[in-house]
Amino acid sequence: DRCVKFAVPERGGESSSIDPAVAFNQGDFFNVGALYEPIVWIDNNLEAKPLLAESWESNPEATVWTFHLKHGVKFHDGTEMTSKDVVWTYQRILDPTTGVAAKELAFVKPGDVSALDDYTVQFHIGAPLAEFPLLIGNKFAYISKAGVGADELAKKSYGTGAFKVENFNPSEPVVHFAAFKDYWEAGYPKAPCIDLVSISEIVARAAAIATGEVDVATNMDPSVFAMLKSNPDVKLIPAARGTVLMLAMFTDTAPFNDVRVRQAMKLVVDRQAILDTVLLGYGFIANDNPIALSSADAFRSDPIPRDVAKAKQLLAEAGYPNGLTIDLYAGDVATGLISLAQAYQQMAAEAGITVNVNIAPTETYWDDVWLKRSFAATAWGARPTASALSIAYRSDAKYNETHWKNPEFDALLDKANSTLDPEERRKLYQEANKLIAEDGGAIGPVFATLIAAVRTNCDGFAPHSDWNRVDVKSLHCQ
Amino acid sequence: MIAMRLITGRLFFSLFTLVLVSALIFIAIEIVPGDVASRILGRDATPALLASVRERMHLDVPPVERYFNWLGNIAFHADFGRALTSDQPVGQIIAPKVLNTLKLAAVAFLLYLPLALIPAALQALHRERPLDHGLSVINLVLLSIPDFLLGTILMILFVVNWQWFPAIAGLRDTASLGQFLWAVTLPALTLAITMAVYASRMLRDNLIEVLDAEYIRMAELKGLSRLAVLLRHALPNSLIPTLNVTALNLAYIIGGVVIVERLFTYPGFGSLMIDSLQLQDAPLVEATVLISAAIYIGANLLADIGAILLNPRLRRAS
Amino acid sequence: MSDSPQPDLVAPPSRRRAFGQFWRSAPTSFKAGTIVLLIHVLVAATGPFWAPFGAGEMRTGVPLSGVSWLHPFGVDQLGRDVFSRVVHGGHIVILLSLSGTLLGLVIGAVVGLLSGYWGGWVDELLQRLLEAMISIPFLVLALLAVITAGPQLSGSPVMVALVVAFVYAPRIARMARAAALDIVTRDYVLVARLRGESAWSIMRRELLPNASGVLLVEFALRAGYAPVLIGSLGFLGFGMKPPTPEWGLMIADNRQLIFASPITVLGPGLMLATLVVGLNLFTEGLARILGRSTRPVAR
Amino acid sequence: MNAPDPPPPLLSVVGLDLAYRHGESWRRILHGVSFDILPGEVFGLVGESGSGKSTVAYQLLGYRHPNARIEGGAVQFRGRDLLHIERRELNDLRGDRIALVPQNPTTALSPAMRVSRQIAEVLRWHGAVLDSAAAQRRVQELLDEVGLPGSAARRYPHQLSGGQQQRVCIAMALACRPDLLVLDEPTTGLDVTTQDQIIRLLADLRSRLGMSMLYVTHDLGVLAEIADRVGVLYAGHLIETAPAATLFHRPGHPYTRGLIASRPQIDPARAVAGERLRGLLRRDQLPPGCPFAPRCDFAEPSCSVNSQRLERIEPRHWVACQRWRELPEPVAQPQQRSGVLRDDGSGPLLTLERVTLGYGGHRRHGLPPVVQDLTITVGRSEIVALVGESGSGKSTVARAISGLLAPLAGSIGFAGELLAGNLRRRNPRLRRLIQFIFQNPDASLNPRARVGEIVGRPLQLFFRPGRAELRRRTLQALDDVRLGPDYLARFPDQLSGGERQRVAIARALACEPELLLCDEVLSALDVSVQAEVLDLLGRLRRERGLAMLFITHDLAVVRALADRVGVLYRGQLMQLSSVAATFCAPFHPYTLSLLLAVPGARPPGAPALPPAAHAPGSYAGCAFAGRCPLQQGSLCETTPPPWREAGPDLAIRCHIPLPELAQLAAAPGAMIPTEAP
Ligand SMILES: Nc1ncnc2c1ncn2[C@@H]1O[C@H](COP(=O)(O)OP(=O)(O)OP(=O)(O)O)[C@@H](O)[C@H]1O
Ligand SMILES: Nc1ncnc2c1ncn2[C@@H]1O[C@H](COP(=O)(O)OP(=O)(O)OP(=O)(O)O)[C@@H](O)[C@H]1O
Ligand SMILES: [Mg+2]
Ligand SMILES: [Mg+2]
Repeated sequence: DRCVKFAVPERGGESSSIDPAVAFNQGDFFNVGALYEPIVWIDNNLEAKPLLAESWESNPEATVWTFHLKHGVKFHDGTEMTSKDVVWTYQRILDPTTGVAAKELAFVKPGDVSALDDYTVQFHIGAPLAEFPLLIGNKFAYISKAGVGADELAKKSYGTGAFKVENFNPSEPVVHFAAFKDYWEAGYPKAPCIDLVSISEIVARAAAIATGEVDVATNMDPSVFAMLKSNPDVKLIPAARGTVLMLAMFTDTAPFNDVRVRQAMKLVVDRQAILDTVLLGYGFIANDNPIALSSADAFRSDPIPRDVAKAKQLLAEAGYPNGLTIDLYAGDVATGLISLAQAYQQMAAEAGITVNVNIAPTETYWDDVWLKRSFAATAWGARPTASALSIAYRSDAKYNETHWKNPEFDALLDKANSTLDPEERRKLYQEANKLIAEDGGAIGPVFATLIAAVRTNCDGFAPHSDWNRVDVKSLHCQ
Repeated sequence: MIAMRLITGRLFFSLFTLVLVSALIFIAIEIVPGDVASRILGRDATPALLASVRERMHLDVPPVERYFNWLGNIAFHADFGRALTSDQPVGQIIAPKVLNTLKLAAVAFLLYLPLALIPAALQALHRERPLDHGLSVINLVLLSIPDFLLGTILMILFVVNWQWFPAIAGLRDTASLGQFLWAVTLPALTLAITMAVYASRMLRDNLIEVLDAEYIRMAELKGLSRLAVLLRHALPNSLIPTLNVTALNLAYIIGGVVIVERLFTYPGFGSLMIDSLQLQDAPLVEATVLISAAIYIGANLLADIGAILLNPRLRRAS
Repeated sequence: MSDSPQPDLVAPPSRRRAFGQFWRSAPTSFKAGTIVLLIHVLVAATGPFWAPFGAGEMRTGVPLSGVSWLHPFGVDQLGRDVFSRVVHGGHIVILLSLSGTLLGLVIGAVVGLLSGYWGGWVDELLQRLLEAMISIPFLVLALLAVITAGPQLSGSPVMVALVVAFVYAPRIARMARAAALDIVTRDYVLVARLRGESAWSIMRRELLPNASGVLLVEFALRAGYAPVLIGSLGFLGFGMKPPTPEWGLMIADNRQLIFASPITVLGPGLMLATLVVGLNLFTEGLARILGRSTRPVAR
Repeated sequence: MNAPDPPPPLLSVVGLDLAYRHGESWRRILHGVSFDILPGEVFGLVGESGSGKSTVAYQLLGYRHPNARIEGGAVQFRGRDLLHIERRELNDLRGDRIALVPQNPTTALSPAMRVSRQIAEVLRWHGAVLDSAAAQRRVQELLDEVGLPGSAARRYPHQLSGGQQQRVCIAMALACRPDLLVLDEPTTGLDVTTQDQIIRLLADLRSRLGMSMLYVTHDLGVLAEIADRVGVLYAGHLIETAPAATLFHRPGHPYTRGLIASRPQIDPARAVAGERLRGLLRRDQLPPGCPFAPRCDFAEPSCSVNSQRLERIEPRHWVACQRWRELPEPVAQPQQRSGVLRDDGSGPLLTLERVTLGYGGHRRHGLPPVVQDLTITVGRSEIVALVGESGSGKSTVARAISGLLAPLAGSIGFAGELLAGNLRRRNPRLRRLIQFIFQNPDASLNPRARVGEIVGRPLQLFFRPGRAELRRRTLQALDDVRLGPDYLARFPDQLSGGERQRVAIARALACEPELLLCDEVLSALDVSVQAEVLDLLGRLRRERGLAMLFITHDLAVVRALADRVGVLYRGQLMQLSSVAATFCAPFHPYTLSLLLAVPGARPPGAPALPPAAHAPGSYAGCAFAGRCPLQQGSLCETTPPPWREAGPDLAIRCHIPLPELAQLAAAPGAMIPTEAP
C-alpha cells in the first residue's frame, strides 16, 4: 500500500485549521475527521454508533446520560484517553468564545458534564432529550487532549484518530497525514499516509482523478460524470443521503406571510424536472422539508405532484389574481443553487409568478443575503432528523431562515424529545415534517447526492451523507 | 545625464503612486459595506468571536489613524501586520506565494516574448500577404477566447487526452528545474498566450507604421538586410507603445493570474489575493493588493525608462 | 475617431457612385469585417423573432444531448437550447460591449491625449492617478466594486457597462498618452500651437488623427475582450442576471460541461470569436481608410 | 542612345518606364528615361518638382517604392540589371558601391540612434572597418571631412540643425567610398557656405577617388559648379542632355531656356537672356506628345500630338524638341525686382532690442547663448533678410519672434506693443498677424489631414466663415500658391516636396498676416516654383503690405526680394545694410565670403572660406576670428569689434579699416586662400 492522494474542493487557504472546535470548511472537516474521533459516531444512515464510547444509557426521563469509554485508546502523544479529556473537550467547545459549537449544542451547559471515573462520563441536562446521543455526536464534538489549548491545536494534532499531523501550516498546499502507529483498532489505518490537496476547479479535479494524479476526489459535479464513467480506472461512489437545496421565504414578510402564497409557490415546482436538470438525476426528490423520502421519519414517500392550476387558484384567493413579482437571491455557495433558482424562475412563470433572479457574490452571500433577504436560496447538509428539524425550524432556532414561528411545531419537537419510544417519536417527527412542508416557508425540491470519484485500485472509502464527516481509516490504494 | 534626472524623477513618482494605491485600497476595504468582523466569521459568527476579531483589528481606532499606523509599519518595519484568519505574520504568508507566482510569471514571460515578437515581425514583413492575414486571424481567434476557456481547452488536450502535462501544477515536489518546468508549462502557456496575442497585435501595427518611415528606407539603402533593418531601426522605434502593453500585461499576470492558478491548482499569489478577499481578511487583502500594485508599478517604471532610452525626443520634451 | 474631410471641401460626384468606388477601393480586411459584423448585427436584431426556442425555456431537449439539427449548439444542463440562447443574447453582448468600451475609449483617449499634450506636472499627476487605478488588479477592482455596490445593484446593464468603462478607461488613457508623447514632438503640432489652437482642438485635430491608428486597434481589441470581461464579471456575480443569455456568462457557466457536451461551450465561444474577429478586421480596415489613403502595400 | 564613347559607362539607364499607383489606376511617372554615367563622371539631373528626379535616383539603387511599378527598361551597373537582381546582391551594392544622399535629412536619420552609430553601422556592415574602435576613428574622420565638429557624433539627429543633419547623411554615404554616389538634392536647405564646401568636397572626392555621381537638383547653379553633363527631366521625359557648359550657353530645349532664365541672379549683369517659365508642371493635363507643349511659348499644334525623341543637335548634345531648329535667339529680359518700399515713417513693425537667446541645454553646459544681443527692426511691408550659415541662429531668432522661445534678455516689440515672450500670453490678433513658415514642409504638415483642412483650419479659427465662404477662401489661398482644387482632398504624402511647401505657405497666407517669418521656405522648392513664390511673396508685400523676416542662405533670392539684409554669424549680427549696399563694397569679410560661395557666381580660382572652425577660438573677440581671411592678429581674437556705420544704410561689426574692406572687394582674387586647420 502507498500514500493516498486525497482531493477536496476547498481548503479555505489561510483560514484552514486542524482544530476541531473551529472547523469551518470541507478541508477542515477532513483534517478533523482524520485526526480526531467523537465519542458517538453518526453513520452514513445518520444513526448513532459507538466510537470512543463503547456504550451508553440514560434515565427514563432522558435527562441524565452516561457514556462508557473504550479502554486503551491512545492520543497521538502516546498518553491514554480518559474521561477527563472528554469532559475537558466538551467544556471547551461549549465555551462561546472558543467556537460556534455552542450554538448547535445549546441544550448542554458546560456545567452539565462530569466524569464519574476514568472511563465514565455523565451529562445532566435540563430538558429531556430522547436522541441525546445523536445530538452529542455533533460535528464539533471531537475529543482532544485535556489541557491543550487552541494555540497548540492549531499546529499539531492531539487526537485519537487513525492519522496524525506533526506540524500544520495553513499556507502549505499539501497537508501530510501520517498513519498513527498506536491506533486503538488493530489493522487500522490501512493507508501508510494521506496527502490532502484542494482542487477548487471541478474540471481540474476531474482531470486529476482521470489521470490518476489523485486517488480520491470528493464533491464531483454531475457535469463531469459522463467523462469519468467512461474511464475504466475510476469508480463513482455516491453517499446514502444528500444535501437538501432550498429556497427560503420569510413567512413574516409579504407576500409570503400568506400561507396560500407559500403553498402556491411550492405547487409550481416540478421536482422530477429539477432533479433531471439541475442535478442531472444525481440526487433524490425532497418534499419541502429536510427529511429524505426514504427515511422512516418522512411524512410521505412519494413526491408532491406539480399543480399549476391549483397554484393559480390559491394565488387568486390570496389576492393575486394576475400573478405577482418577487426577487429571488442565489449564490454559488452550494452545487446547483444558481441552476435551481433559474429552473424555479421558469416553472413559476407558468403560474404567473415573475421571479427576478439576483446572483449575489459568493464571498458575502452568507452574511449579506442569507437570513437578510426575504427569498433566498440555501443548502443544508444531511443531519439526523432531530437536529435537522431543530436547527432551522424551531421558533427560537439560531438559523431560522424562514422566520417561521409555529408553536404547534415547537410542541411536537419538545414532545418528541421526551419520547423514548422510537415508534412514537417517528410519528411525531412525521407530523412535524408535514407541518414544515405544508405551512413552512421552505421550498425544498431535491437532495443533491454527494459523490466521490475513486481510482479503481483504491478501496475502503465511501463519502459520508453529511459532507462534514469523513472516515478514511480503511481507505487504501495499491 | 538628462535621462538620469528623468529616471530618478520617475522613481520618485512611482513611490508617490504606491502611496496613492495604498490609500485607495485602504479606503476601499474600509468602505466595503457590512461589518468586516462578521464577514470573516460569516455564517457561524458569535458575539464573542466578533468582539475578539474587532479587538484584533483595532476596529475601535479611527480609520485615518489606523491607516497611518498601517502605512508606517509597512514603510519603516516592513511589517504588514498579522492575518486575521490564521493569526500569522502577513509577510510570512505572502512571501512563498509571491515567489511561486514570480516563478510562474518568469516562465510565462519567457514564452511570451517569442510568442509576441515573432508573429508581429513576420506579419509586418509580409504585410497584406496570406501569412499576415493567416496569423492575424489566428491571433484574433486566440484573443477572443476567454483565458479560463483557453486554459480548460489546453487542459483537456494536454492533460486528459494526451497526458503530456499534469493537471495540478503546484502540488508536486518540484525539486529539479525540469520537474518544475514540466509542471508549470501549461499555466505559463495559458498566461503567455493571453498576453502575447494582445502585444503582438500592437507591435505589428507599430512596426508597420515605422516601416513606412523614410529612415527605414534609408537604412535599406545603406544595404542593411531586412532583418538588420527590422532589429536596429524598426523595432526600437516601434517598441515604445508595446512596452506599455507589456507593462500592462505584467499587471495582468499578477492580477488575472488567479484564474489560471485556480484552474491548474497552483498555490500562487493571485489565488491568495482573491481568497483573502473572499475571507475578508483585511490585512492580507491590503498587503496582497499593495504588493501586486508595487510589482506593476515597478514594471511601468521599467517601461518608462525604456521609452526614455528609446526615444531621445522625449528627453527634450520633458 | 479621426476628423473626416469636411464635406464642403471634397465635392462627391454622386453619393451612390462615391460609395461604390469607396467600397471597391476599400481594403479586403474592411470588407470581410463589415460583412461579418453585418451578419452579427442582423442576427442580433432579428434573432429574437426566429429563434427556435425562448432564451430561458427549459425542457427543449435532453440535457447535454450533443449536436443535433434541432439543437445546433446542443442543450445545456437546464435543458435549454444553447443556440436559441446565443441568438437571443446577440444584441445584449453587442450593445453592452460597445457601449462600455466606447465610454472607456472616449474618456481614456481624451484624458490620455490631453495629458500627453500638456505634459508637465498635470501630466504627471494624471498619470499617477491612472497608474494607481491600473495597478490595482482589475479582478480585485471589480470584486471590490461588486461588494461595495451590494447585491441589489448587481446585474443592471448600465452598471455592467460602467464597470467595463471603469476598467478600460485608464488603460486606454495610458496607451493614448504614449502615442501623444510621440506626436507632440512634430512640427505640425507646433504650427497649431502658434496658431493659438486650444489644447482641446489640438487634441482633436492634430493628435487624435495621428493616434487614431493606435486607438482604433485599442478599441477593437478592448471591444473584443469586453464580452470576456463581462463574462468574468458574471463569474464574480456581477454580470448580467441569469438567465440572461450573455455569451461570456454562458461560456463561464457551461465551462464545466465541456466534458459532457463541449458544443455548449464551443458554440457561444464560436459566436464570440467571429464577433471579435469581425470587429477587429473592420476596425483594422477602417484605420487604414482613415489613414493615408494610398497607404503603401508591402513589396 | 548616347554615342557609346570609351570608356564604357559605369552605369546606364535604358528606356526606364515607371508608374505609381494612384488609387485604382496606375500613373506613368517616367517615360523611357535613358542616360549613361561614365566612370568618374558627374551627371546632373535637373527638373522641377514632381518631374520624377527622385524616382529616377532611387532606381539607381534598385529601390522601388511599394506602390511603384516598373513597366520597362533596365538599370545596368557593372553588367547587372539592378531592377531584377536578388535582394542580397542588391544589399551588397547598396551603401557600399552605390550610396545615396537623401533629399530630406530630418526624416532620413534614425531618430533613436546617435549619429556616430548610424555612420559606424554602414562601415561595420560592409566590413569597411574591423573593430568598433577603428569605426569610431573613421567616423571622426568622416565628420571632419564634411566639416562637422567631432562633438556632433554623440548627438541625436534632432539635436542638430538642418545643415548639420545633411552633413551627417553625406558622411554616411561617403563611408565606404562608393563607386557611384546618388545625391537627391543634397544641398537643398543648406546655407551657401556649407553648400559650397560640400560641392567642393564632392568635387575633390571625385577627383581623388574617381567617384561617379548622379547629382539630382533643381539648382542649375550647383550643376554649373560640379556636373560634367546635365540631363533635363520634364514630367518624366528626359528632354535634353548636354555637357554643362554647353547647356548653360546654348540651351536647346525651350524648357531648359526657361529654367535657366528663371534663376534669380546676384548681379543683374549676369542675368541670362530668355523667357522665364510660366505655369507649372501639371501631371493631370499632359498631352500625348511633348509634355511641355502646354507651357511652351514656341509650341505649335503638332507638338502636343507627336511624341518627341532625343535628337543629336551637336556632339554630345541631345534635345527632344521638334522645333529646335526654328527657335529664335533668346531676348534678354530685365531682371524683375519687386519694387522696394521704404519705411513709411509710421515706425517699424517689428523691433528686436538687444535680444539674447539660448536653449536650456546651452545654459546648463555653460555654452554661450545661441544668439547674442541682436538688435534689428522690420518696417511695415518691409522685407528684411536674415542670412548666415547653418547653425548661426537664424531659426532661433524666428522661434523667439513667434513666441516659441522666450528671450533670455532683451525685448521684442510688434507694432508698438511689447510681445510677450510666451506664446500663451499673446492675443489671437498677434498670433494671426505673425505667421511662421517652417523650413521642412514634411514635418510641418499633419500627415493625417487633407490639404483642404490644413489650409482651411486657420480660416475657420480666425475668421469663422460660412461653408461656401470657407471653400472659396481655401481655394483662393491654394490658388495663391498655384495649387488647383484637385489638391483639396490629397494627403501630404501624396505631394512632392515642392507641392508640400506651397501648401504650408498657403496655410500661412490664409491668416492674412502682417508679418511672415519665412525660415528657408524656398530651400525645398525648385527654380520655377522659387521664382513664382518669390513673385508671389513680392506681390503679397505690394498688395497686402506684408512685412517679412526672410531667413535664407541664398543671396540671389535676397537680392531679388529683400529690402534690407542682416548677416548673422554665430548668433551675432555682422552686417546690416540695404540690399544695394550689401552687394557692393565695402563688405564685411564674412559677407564677402558668403557672396563668393554662391554657386555659379564665383569668379574662377577665387578661394572659398575655410570650413567653420569647430569651436570659436575665444568668445572674447570677434566671433569670426579664426576663419577670417584677413584677421588683424591678436586684436580680433581679444577685443570685440565695434558696430560701425560704414556708409548709407550700411553698418558693420569689424575691426578692419573701411578702406581696406573697400579695395578688398575690388579684387576678390587677392584673398589669400587659408585652408582648414
Ligand atoms: N509614393 C508615391 N505614390 C504616388 N505618387 C508618387 C509617389 N512618389 C512620388 N509620386 C509622384 O511622382 C511624381 C514624381 O515624384 P518625385 O518625388 O520623383 O519628383 P521630384 O522630381 O523628386 O520632386 P521634388 O523635386 O519635389 O523632390 C510626383 O508628381 C509625385 O506626386
Ligand atoms: N532644441 C535645441 N536644443 C539645443 N540646441 C539647439 C536646439 N535647436 C538648435 N540648437 C542649436 O542652436 C544653434 C542654432 O540653431 P538654428 O536652427 O537657429 O540654426 P540655423 O541658422 O537655423 O541653421 P539652419 O540654417 O541649418 O536652419 C545650432 O548650433 C543648434 O545646434
Ligand atoms: Mg525629389
Ligand atoms: Mg534653421
